[in-house]
Amino acid sequence: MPTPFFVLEVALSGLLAGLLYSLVALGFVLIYKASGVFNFAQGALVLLAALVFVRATEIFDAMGPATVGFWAALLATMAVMVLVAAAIERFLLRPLVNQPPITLFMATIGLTFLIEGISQMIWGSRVYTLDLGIPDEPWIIHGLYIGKIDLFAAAVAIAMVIALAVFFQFTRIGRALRAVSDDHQAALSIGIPLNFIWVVVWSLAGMAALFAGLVWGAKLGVQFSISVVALKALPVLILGGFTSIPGVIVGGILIGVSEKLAEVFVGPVVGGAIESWFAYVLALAVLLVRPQGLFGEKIIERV
Amino acid sequence: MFYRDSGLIKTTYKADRAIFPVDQDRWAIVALVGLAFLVPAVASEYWLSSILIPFFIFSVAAIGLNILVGYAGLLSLGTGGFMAVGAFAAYNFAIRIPELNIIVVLILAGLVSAGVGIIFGLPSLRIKGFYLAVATLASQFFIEWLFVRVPWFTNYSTSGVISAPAVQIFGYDMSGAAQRYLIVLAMTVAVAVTAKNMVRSAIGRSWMAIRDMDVAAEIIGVRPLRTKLVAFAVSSFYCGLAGAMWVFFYIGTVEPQAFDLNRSFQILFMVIIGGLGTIVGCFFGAAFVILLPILLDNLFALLGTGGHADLLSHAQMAIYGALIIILLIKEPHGMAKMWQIFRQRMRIWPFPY
Amino acid sequence: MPAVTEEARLPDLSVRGAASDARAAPRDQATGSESDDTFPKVLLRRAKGHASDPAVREKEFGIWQSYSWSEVAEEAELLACGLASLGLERGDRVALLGANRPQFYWATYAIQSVGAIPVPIYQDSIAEEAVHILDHSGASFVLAEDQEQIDKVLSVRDHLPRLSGLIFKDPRGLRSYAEPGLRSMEEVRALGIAKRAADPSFFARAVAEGSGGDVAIICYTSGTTGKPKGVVLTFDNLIATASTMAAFEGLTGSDSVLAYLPMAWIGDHFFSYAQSALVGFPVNCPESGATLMTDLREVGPTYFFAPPRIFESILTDVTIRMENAGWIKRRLFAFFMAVARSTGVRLLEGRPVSAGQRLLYGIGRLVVYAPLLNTLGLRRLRVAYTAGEALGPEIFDFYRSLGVNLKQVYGQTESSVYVCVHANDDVRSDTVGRPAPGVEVRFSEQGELLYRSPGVFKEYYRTEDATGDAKDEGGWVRSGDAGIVTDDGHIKIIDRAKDVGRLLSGSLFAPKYIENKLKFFPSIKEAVAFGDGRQNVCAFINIELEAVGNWAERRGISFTSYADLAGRMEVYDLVSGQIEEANRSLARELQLAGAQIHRFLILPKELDADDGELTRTRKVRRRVIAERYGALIEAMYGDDDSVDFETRATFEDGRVGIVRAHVPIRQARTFAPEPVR
Amino acid sequence: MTPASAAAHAAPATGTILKLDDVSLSFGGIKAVQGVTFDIRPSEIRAIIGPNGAGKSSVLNIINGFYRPQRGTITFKGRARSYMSPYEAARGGVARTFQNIALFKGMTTLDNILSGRLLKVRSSVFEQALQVGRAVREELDQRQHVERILDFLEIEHIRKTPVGQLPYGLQKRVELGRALAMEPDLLLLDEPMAGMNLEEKEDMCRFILDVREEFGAAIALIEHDIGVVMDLSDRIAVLEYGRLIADGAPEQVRNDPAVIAAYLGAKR
Repeated sequence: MPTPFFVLEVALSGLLAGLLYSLVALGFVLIYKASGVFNFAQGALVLLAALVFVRATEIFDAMGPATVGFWAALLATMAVMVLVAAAIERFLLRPLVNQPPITLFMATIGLTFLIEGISQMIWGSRVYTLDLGIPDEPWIIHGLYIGKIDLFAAAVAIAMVIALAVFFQFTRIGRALRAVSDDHQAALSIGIPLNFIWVVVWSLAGMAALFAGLVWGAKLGVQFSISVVALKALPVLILGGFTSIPGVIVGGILIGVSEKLAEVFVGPVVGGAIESWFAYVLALAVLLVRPQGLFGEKIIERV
Repeated sequence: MFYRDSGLIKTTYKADRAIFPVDQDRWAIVALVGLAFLVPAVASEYWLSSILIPFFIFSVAAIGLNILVGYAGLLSLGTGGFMAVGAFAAYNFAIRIPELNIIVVLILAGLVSAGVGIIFGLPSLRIKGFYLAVATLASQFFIEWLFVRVPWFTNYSTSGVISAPAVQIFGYDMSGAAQRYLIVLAMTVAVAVTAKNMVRSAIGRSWMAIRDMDVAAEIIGVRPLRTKLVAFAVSSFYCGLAGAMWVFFYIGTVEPQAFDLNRSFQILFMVIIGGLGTIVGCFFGAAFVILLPILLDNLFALLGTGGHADLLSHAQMAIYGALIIILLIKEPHGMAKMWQIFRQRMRIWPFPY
Repeated sequence: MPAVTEEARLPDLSVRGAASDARAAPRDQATGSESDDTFPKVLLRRAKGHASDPAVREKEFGIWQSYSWSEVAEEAELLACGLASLGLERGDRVALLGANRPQFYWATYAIQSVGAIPVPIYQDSIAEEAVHILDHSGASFVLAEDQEQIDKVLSVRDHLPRLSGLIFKDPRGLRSYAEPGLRSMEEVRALGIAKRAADPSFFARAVAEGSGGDVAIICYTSGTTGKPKGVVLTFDNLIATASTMAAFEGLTGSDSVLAYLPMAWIGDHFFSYAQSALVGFPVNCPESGATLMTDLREVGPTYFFAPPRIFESILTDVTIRMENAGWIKRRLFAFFMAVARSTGVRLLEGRPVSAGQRLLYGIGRLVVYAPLLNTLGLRRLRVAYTAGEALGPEIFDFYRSLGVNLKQVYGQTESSVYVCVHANDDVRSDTVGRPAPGVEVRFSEQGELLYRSPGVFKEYYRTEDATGDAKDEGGWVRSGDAGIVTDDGHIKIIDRAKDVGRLLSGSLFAPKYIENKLKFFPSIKEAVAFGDGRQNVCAFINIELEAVGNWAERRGISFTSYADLAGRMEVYDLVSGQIEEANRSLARELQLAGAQIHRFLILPKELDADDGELTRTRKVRRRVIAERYGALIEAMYGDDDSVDFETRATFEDGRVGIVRAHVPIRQARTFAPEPVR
Repeated sequence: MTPASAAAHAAPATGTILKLDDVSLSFGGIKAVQGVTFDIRPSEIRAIIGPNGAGKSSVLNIINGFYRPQRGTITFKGRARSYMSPYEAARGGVARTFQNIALFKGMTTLDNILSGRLLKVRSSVFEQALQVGRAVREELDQRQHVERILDFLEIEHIRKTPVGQLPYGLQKRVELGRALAMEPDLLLLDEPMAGMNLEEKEDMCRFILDVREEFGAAIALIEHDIGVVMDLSDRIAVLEYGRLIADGAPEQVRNDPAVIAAYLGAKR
């Protein structure tokens, strides 16, 4: 019989992992909310951001002190992500405006291939290490092992959500964004061009991707497989609801915790490695009860 | 330009609703299929085994998926899973009941896949759109996991990679490339015809009704759950069939990795590029997805950049992605639409479209 | 005006058709029997011999509903029995009011079977027109297509005491009508079933009673003046002409026609009923007027009649659509159309063509002509007719160069369609061909065309004096048209006979013929020729503002107004050249060479219907113009080379004002007669 | 022939095909329909009028099963129940059109109307896939039936046009066609003439009268054009705030003081 302490420890590690999923899912939600696009390329953006950051760090480290190099690289990567967002808006979203969601979805799959292909053409398939300067030694609190990097990730995720909440609530563009998610026509009447809004949203998603990339990269090394992590964000997404930012956090935590618990306590019974599907089946089970996810808006059909 | 259809009048509804109502189209397709059966006489082993056979198998899978996505409007990312079910079912039928005719095995495999499809289709009554798409991922991952982890399915093989038994029909060995090609072709024709028949019949209209406006579909008496489940069943049947053919006529081995998420996406690409809600588009899409890498390979070889296999495959990936985006922008309704426009142009030639 | 009998003594101008004896013409084998002297008899024989061949098709409910000869015979029998049980008797008239529908063709058989006479009425006639025909023909029954037609008849029923029954084809909207005598065709058919059960041999007896001398149909022709007259045609008239012409054109059972022209027009009755029955080819009824072009493409008729405006509008449509094509396609099209112009007509007429051109034309046929004709629905045409107004030579040649065997027909209701027709190897765009087989043609002193043939009508229904006016005891009919014979024996129709005059020299003066020649030039919009009872011919010209304006702009000639442009010497030079060209072509025509234009002027204002100078259909009102422009006419016949003039005009914006102008008068070059062909 | 005189011709049969008895429906706190009792007789044209938000559409939605009323009974063809599912309604012969056209945009006119006959299909998916047995015969029969409807509604020329490409007026007609294809005994028309020009309205009036004459269906329609309603209908029910305030022949309703006050008066 597992001890309650052990359960707690597993749950906590799940919680922290879950927040990382949230970070990736956040990018999905932002874009889905503002443009109705299911952006499958979010994982590819994570990979791209991490790779660019690694490269930028190398360049700036060669030029000056490490701390400056970190921030310079961060800024440079942000700039690249904004450029990428602008390019996506110009060459993908704009020509496909008014197309059905599935077409846009497919286009983002194409985008995934494009970004991953180009990234790997430039950087190859090797694993880069990414050092955030956070020691990889756990804190031990009352016998509980907590990875510092996990904690850092959690902090980043929560900070990001708060920042976004503030942004949406208190800035003009943020309010416009909310308007867009409700009604494109209404958004137009606010006077902010839709195209600009899309660039902003994709840039924000790029930022989310960057933070996710930093954390995942630091944990696992920057490599092709971190784009696959994005798939883990999908159950979080449907659990939380496609359009809810708080839902992303709650969904992430729920998925992370239950996944870890299931892995540890159920996995061995059925043959192990249930991590690959458990999150999905859980999300599916929730959907059957609440088709719009935990925090999604209820779709009311009018005739 | 090629059409001389004036004076060919339809005096019955049967003639009017024929799959190819224009006589010349009908002759052309009959000739094409006839030629396809003669291909083994001229084609090399490489062409048969590495291009044409997978082309037809992919076409079958694409038809299966298109029924679900294009006709019934149910976005699925779990095609690979259903193919895997078909593959493993066929394998198990074949080794456990060796006396079964291979055609029977294929059909049984399809039916098992259809059954699994129905189970995973059940949530579709409540779950819609992208929620459903993500939910189908559950089936994809679960099925993949199941075949890796439960040794019964692989007949307790230790390696996880197992060879399919040799194929015989009425005692004739069917393992040669030409034989395999012919049987795959015949199956493909059967799938295409039955699929086309369904989508132009009542069931096809029920699917499209649900797809276009489920509320209106209900008031004309379409039962949503039943209709969606039939779509899942038919779709999974075809996908399972494709998976079984994959094992017996293409690769010759059974491995779950062949039916991973990337496979699902690959098939989805075929459907989208070929054209949602068309049968002919599935063939275009399959040809595009299969031929493009080969084409790019040859192109790179021509440019003398051979050797950097890694770089090559990445460049291919990028070009592939870009082409998909370009195609979607140029013709969101896929290659089938382009084909239709081309035919229309030819019909009204020399007038502009 | 001299009596028709006197004219009969002018043998020098008389022309005879090639196969003069209609009875000698070969007939289709299925109907070869001499006893088939009425259409119901032909139908019955066909229903036995070719029972399952398609007789009539109709685009209805999305497909071409097809009826075989035996089905048609069955329907005709049931309708005949039904009508008889409603009291229809021999000699009664039955009006048909509707579009080309199989049921109306069946009804025609049915009516004729029982010895009654069908009277088709134009379906678009207003109630007042319809009431005249219904009243004059004394119809006892009306067969109408639908509610619209029934409403039309009901609105005037009070004026029609002899009308006892109204029968409709389409019950839509009529179920709640409670008019006495109103019933559906379906009910009549049901009555027919009952009648046949009671008297199974009724139909056969009734059909056998008919004979070739009986009246087959009464077609009312609008005529240019007065009330429509009912042309009475017998079975003999129609059967003789229809079978002769079928043999002349080599029609067979594998031909097909599109029945889209009004049933009340003799042509439709002739092509879609008489010849269809005699030869056995199917008749295709389009779905509606709106789908005509689609239906034409689907049917792809082999035997086709269309008035000039249809051929014109098809060509215009082709031109416009090709203008929107990409430049490669436009170049390709232009190139092959040029090939067609140089080679096509020669090939069609079997004249020698070099191997290279033959090859080019062959490629053209593959790439352009055949697909083009296919798209238009004209690919399978073997015989295409046009008649009525003159069709411009370039339009005529356009079709012929593509390989369409387009020919002119000249004829009238009174002649059972044919008087003259082009033979396949003997087509000229400016003539109506030679007299049709079995038709004799000659000309009166006034140049009026007279004809005699087995197809000549019996009489005008209940209008004996009109019959006497038109037809003499010898069977010669006055056509009302003036014509001439070319050297090679082709006939040209030049004008209405009453408009044709003589110059003082005795030379024939046909104003409309001259005017039409001028109007073929794009820069000339209208022309008015004068000359009756005068020394020579003079003409007013109206320029086409757009064409001449463009021409002037290209040459840097500035102008301020229409009147200004019309008065420019450069424009006079342009028009003068064209008048000379017209004169040159007139000089080649023996009888008209004397009527070349000597002097002309360009009117400073456009002739306008608003000013009463033209009719609403843009025909010149000679009398009005002669009055209003009398001074100008006199000036043309004077010696001055200009005249001052003012007149009232209605401007574009509706204002009425005075146009003052100094109008130059020009001498035109004339030519000595030089017969070419 | 005016619509009114035609309406007078075809006397509605007696008895009722549908009866709502004291039906109430609310969403959350909003009472959409309150204790409405009304009936529809076979072959009659029954109008439901009232200001916006009076609950007219809700009544139609209750009849064909979109909404489940909290109280009351629905008696359809003699069978009383508290709720009729859309499927039951369709089976029983209730067809309808929508205020905002609810066609299948990706399908042709022909397929849209054919889809109205899906309930008549007896052949199995298997037969359809192989095109054997009943499947072919059924398909051809249905086509024949639908072609008559196309002819009736004068939309043959758009037979094979995807409905998404059609103008509004024609889409309305196609939707009516789909409803007619169900061979309904009760036809619900939700604002069949909304957004139409005068000519289109006249056409639609003619179609509605002809539908009753040719198909014999009872018709319940919601319409804002009072002139049309008065001409067309045999009986008119007037709703206001979810309550039935008047019900009867056009003349009766026209002179009803409550109606004048609440509806007609308010309109002027």
